[in-house]
Amino acid sequence: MDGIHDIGGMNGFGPMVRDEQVFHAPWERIAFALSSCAEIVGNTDDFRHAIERLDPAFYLGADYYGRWLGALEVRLRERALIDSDEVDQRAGTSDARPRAIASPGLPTRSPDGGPVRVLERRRRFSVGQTVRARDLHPVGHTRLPGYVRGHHGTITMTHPAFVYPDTNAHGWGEDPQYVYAVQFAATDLWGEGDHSVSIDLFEPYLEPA
Amino acid sequence: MDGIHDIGGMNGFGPMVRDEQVFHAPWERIAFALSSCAEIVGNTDDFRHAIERLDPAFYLGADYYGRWLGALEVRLRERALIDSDEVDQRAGTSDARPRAIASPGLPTRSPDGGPVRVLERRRRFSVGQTVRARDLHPVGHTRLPGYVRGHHGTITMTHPAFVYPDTNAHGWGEDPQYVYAVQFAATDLWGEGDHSVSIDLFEPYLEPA
Amino acid sequence: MNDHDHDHDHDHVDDPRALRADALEAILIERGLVDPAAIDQTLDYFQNHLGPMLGARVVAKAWADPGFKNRLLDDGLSAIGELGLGGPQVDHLVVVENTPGVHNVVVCTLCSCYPWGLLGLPPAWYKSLPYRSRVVREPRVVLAEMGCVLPDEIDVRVWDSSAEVRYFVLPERPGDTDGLGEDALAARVTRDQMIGVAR
Amino acid sequence: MNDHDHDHDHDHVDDPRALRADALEAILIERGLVDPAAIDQTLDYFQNHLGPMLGARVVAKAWADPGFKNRLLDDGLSAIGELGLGGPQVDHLVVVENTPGVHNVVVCTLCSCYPWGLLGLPPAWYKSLPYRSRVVREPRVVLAEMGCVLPDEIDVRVWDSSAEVRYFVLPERPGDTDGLGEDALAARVTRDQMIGVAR
Repeated sequence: MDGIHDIGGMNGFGPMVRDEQVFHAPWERIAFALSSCAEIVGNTDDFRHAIERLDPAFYLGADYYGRWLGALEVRLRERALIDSDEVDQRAGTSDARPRAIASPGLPTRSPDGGPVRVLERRRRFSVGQTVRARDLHPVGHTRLPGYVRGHHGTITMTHPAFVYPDTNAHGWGEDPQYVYAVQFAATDLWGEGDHSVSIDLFEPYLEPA
Repeated sequence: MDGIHDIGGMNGFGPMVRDEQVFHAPWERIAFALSSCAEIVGNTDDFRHAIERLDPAFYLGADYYGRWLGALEVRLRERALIDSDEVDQRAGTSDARPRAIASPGLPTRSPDGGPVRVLERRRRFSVGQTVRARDLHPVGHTRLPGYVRGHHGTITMTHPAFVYPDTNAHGWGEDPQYVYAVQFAATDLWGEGDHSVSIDLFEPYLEPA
Repeated sequence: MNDHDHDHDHDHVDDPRALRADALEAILIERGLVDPAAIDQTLDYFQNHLGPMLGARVVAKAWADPGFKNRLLDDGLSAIGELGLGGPQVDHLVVVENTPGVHNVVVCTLCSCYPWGLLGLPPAWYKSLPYRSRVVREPRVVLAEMGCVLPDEIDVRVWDSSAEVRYFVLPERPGDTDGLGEDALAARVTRDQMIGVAR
Repeated sequence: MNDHDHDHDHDHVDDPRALRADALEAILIERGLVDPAAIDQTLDYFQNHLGPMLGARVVAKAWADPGFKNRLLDDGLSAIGELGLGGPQVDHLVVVENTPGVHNVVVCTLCSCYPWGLLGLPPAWYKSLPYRSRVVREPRVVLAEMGCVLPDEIDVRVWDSSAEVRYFVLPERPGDTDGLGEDALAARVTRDQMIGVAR
């Protein structure tokens, strides 16, 4: 989705604030621990997508673990593990109640093990090749940020194959895909800057230049 | 700027809510009237840019006239017509205090009359021509939304020349430019949809296809 | 807290935006940066003298008078000038015509541009984040949520008013209006039709 | 309100997020969807057993042992496995080396990906909206705001960890560390260097 989380390159967020803390209050620890430990059918990709689907004003207004807490509540509701108003009632408040748009599909099982997979097929691209990040606008989860779409870059590393977030987040299978580090010139992305930006892109995000 | 206001095509904002009211409370009327009547050096373009520069969480969290009110306070502060904390002190609260990133430049005079200008020079493009919206990322105000950048469209109307917001917002002159209605196919913009989107683009936003 | 509470709504006592608006108003008046009379005049003008009834007159005349309709589609600003109309936020006007095969709908994705001089100030939904973000991407879905289901065979044209041109939709004349005068025709025109969220 | 307040901070009594977190914890425990012991173990593990000291060991060994450094740059995960390291959020590791002419800096623009197994959980600024949005666009400005002014002649390479590969910066060995052992070297390594916001 073209969501509020896709902020790479956006202007307007102001200066860096050197907040060194991981947690600022006990509820942040609980949000982290429950998100890590709750035994629900799902995976990292659907967790990230639940954060992305939060109402944009909630997303920006919440602290980091406020988003985790909101995503956890949304995921529990969507799995009918809690009633819609159960947290409100138990907490005695509907303040900070998370809202989210629906996902196009939820996972039907929680996978075992990590995300790396071994594929028999060959990679489509190789180091040194110029590629174009496709201008895709999937309605579901994706790890192709807006700021590289349509731009040309150079493959600088080949990585193993990984479970494909665009399907795995939605219960549409693992569909593992090769991943590549693709280097873009800042001047091509933003019209200025002398640096490069390297980003890991799944093979379906790329096309030959 | 690539700001929070540039939401055309974004996912995540949820269903339409049929709120038919113009104003919901007296303070909204005051925000509207003061924004319209305050005699300060500036113009519509710098007013819009002040809204765009508001902190993104403030922008999304505020109601519509909350943004106007925030932009008015920011503009008064930036012109040193009020002290930084003056509204807080007078209001007895720092809640809803607007923050904004700096503008690259403020207008130095308020223009008379409307935005239409007559140019001697010929238009660069004509009806029926295929053009490409340039992939520009100016740091200041612009009326070139992200969702058309880099895409091809067709000129369907020529409009008069208008004061150029990209310079006028910043005191860099009126630099009037011809404006064109450019039609894009939804399927090209989003990868789906059978409709068209027409948008008015200033000549410097366009290049021949 | 202020003198401009002409309507029946009221501020929540502790709404910080109300407190800030009152503070700004007091400061600006004290410094001579705003004329209190201008505030009242502005609100009176926008609330009591502008509104969709003006646009409805334009539509009714276009339905009744083919010559006017042609002039309206050719040069919107000159044509509405014949009716003494124009006004704020209408520096250049393009009127787009609905036909049996074409439906037009207007938005401003970047802010809230709207033909004030013909329709008054926009309703909250026109300025809302869902409308602005979604209608360029999925207009059929948005219109359906607003009660306007468009048949697949109708072409949908979305107009994003990103510059100072203002767009205004000329709806189709209903079939059951033969012989009606302009006032009666105007009574049949809705604001939603002139924005394009109704057919 | 909860049993996991291991640290000295505290919830504001009426913070609705604290109330919701407590409610969710109670509900999940009642339904058997979370093991209270797992909560404590998880927090203990992440707060007390992970952290930048692990990454610092890797850097120190790379500085001290050219063979290890080569293996680390060639296959990060295997190399840190020699030190018994790996752990959460390190399924595949790429170590990028700073040189006199190259500076690397890591971000996750889409969320907050970070090599937990080497650096622990990230500080708030790493997950902040300014860092995520700006460091891919104007890294020199962001780093300068963080106290790290890079000379123009140094190439800046930003790594956006958008997939499950984790990036880790191998800083340059300081010039005044001849003869130091690995523990002493590790004491010179900062978390900020391994993210790339310090030189």
